[in-house]
Amino acid sequence: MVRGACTLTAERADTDRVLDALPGLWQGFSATLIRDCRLRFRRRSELANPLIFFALVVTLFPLGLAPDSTLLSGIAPGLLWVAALLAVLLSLDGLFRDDFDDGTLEQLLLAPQPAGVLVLAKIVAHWLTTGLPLALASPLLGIMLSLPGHSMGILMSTLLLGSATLSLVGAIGAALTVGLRRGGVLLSLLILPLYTPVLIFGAGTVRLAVEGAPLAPWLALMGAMLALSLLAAPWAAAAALKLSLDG
Amino acid sequence: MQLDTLKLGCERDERWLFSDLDWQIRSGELWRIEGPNGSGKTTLLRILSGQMADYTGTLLWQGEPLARCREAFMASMLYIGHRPGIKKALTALENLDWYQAMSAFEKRRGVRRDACFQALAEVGLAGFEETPVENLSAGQQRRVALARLALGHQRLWILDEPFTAIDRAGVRQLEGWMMAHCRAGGSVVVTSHHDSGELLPSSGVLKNLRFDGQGGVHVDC
Amino acid sequence: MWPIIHKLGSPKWFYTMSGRWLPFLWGIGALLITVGSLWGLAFAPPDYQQGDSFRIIYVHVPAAIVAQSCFAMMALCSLIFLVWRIKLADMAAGAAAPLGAAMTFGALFSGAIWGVPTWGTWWVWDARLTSMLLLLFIYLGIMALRGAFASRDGGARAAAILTLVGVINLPIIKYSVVWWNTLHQGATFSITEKPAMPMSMWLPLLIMVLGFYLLFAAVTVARTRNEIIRRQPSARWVRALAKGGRHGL
Amino acid sequence: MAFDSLADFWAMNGYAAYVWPAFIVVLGALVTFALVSVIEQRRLLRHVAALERREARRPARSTTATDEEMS
Repeated sequence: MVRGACTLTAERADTDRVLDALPGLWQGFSATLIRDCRLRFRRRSELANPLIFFALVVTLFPLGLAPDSTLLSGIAPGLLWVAALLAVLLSLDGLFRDDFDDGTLEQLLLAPQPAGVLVLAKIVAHWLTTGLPLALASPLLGIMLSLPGHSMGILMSTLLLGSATLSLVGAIGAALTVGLRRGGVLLSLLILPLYTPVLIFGAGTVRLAVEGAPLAPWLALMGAMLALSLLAAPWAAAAALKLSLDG
Repeated sequence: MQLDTLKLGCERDERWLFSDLDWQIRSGELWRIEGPNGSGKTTLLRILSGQMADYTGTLLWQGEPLARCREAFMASMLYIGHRPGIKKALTALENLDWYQAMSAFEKRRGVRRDACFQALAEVGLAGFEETPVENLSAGQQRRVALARLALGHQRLWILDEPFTAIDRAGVRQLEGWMMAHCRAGGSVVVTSHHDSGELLPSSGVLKNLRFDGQGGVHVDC
Repeated sequence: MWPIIHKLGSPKWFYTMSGRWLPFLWGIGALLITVGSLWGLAFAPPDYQQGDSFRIIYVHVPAAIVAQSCFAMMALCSLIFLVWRIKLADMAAGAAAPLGAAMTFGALFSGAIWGVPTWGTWWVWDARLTSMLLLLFIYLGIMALRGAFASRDGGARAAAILTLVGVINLPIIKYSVVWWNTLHQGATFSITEKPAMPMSMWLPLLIMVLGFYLLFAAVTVARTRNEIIRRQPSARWVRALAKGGRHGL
Repeated sequence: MAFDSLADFWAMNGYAAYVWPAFIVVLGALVTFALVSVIEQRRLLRHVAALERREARRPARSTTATDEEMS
């Protein structure tokens, strides 16, 4: 519960309603999370877009290379990761744009709750509707690329951890470009270099899993990247949103 | 309730929109801000509502710098800008319910929801609660945004061009709410660049803040 | 603290002060680079393994060092700009970015050329080259973002936020690229990590690095001064400056 | 001197095609930036002087120019 920072003198307290408690942090977070999820489910066709894109890109590679299972299983970890990364990137532009256009974004930043917490709620909603489905669908595509069965679990867990980091870092880029008319291409220029560590560790860990090497330190590193972006990204994105609304 | 500006100034890309603005907003006051296009009315409202930090001078809420009591200020201020802040894919009720959750002190969802029904009825949207906003008319959509006024959590209303897209009867109704809000001890700051509204000038509570478009501001009490 | 920051942040003060220092920066920087180039190209002994192709080091390493220092300087300026809203810091960050990008490109280009005689190929996915390539993309992103905003203040703050995000990310990128590199291939032959260089080889390198730093500082200061004039052409002291015809250097 | 003659120096023992382009590109970028910034300053100050002359010709217009210093 957030308490009012204002100290009211007794004299003022007579004329003003004393704010003994402010609207709750959790109340604001959950309301925003539920609202965003509800909005995404109401546009169901858009909800499926990243998933279809993911499947399509993965399908293109055997067609472009060769239907050779040893070749495919060799490149499968990197391929699945690149396709997932691009699918997340594709969905990022819409993260704040609708809210920016209809004015709910400015109302979000005007709420008494700290802006970073509410932005985090929006990012979580984004991850629940893009990263999570991608991670859940990845074993299916892994089978199609003849990825060894014992590495499916690692594929899913790296995608779960990594796509959350992608959503968080990507939110900064989406927030910086939300006020620009042609922000989409710029967004990929800004974000892709920042995505490289996640890609390298994600795909690298899956490759090690295929070879049967010990993985705990690499998963821990991915967790550390998630923790760092969880701490920093919502606030950076909130600051970026404020300036996008000013500009 | 008091909001003070001390030597408030705003410079955008090396051009001063206004400077040295000393101004007090007190309980029961209704301020109308006038001035030509581009003179800085909207910018002033965005600074007053704490959205823009890019200004010189000080803003005091209840005598304290705004930066030190942001949460308390945001909880007692309601801002409606040019963009309505309404999600078209959601129903009127869902829209209002989100605002309720963000601003209400009430923890019980059912009670919050009842208040939403009541507020929607007050703006004449009874029976449209469960309709997605995109299926409503432009005027009705505007009323969904204005229903936030009827929820009644905030003392200070900051309204940027609230009269656009509502019919004559709606304008009168809105003016009525604004005056009732002031009489109950709240305050209103409102912009309008044309002389929309008839009730307000004759009510006696109205005060004007006029931009001359040259970087000067005049306060008429 | 405050008066000092504001004095330092005043464009007029900066313009007059830097006007005194700038000729020395230009002069000493140019001198060091001339001496360093001649020494490195003509007088330093050839490498026993690489022969005379190693002389590329005298532009490759200074360019790479300046490219990275430039990013650190931009991050510091961005922080100062975001915290204290000192516009001079933003002007300096904006002035440094294109030169930083150019130096990054220069380091990449000279590295690629160097690769031909040493590795027999223009490009290898070496950890250093790859992280420099990513640094170049980040530079380009920052410059593009600044240009994309209609309002100058908006673009300035967006670029500052992205610079700070980038500076947190750079060590992570660097570390991940090194890890990725060792995972893929055995320890590659590295360009710069050489068994202790003799004095006659690294002294000209030191002179070149210093010269690059001084010229980088001179160009950044000169570009910042230009930006000041561009932003406030109607300030009285700028008018007086233009009328006096004392263009300075 | 590590070379016997000037021709040897230009040839770089066969590495001329690598050493010289690297030097030209990197040093060329530095020199270009330096020259452009100096030329740009001349041009900007000329522009300001022209602005001043133009404004002096119509003195009646109230000037909004400020001598405010940004901080």
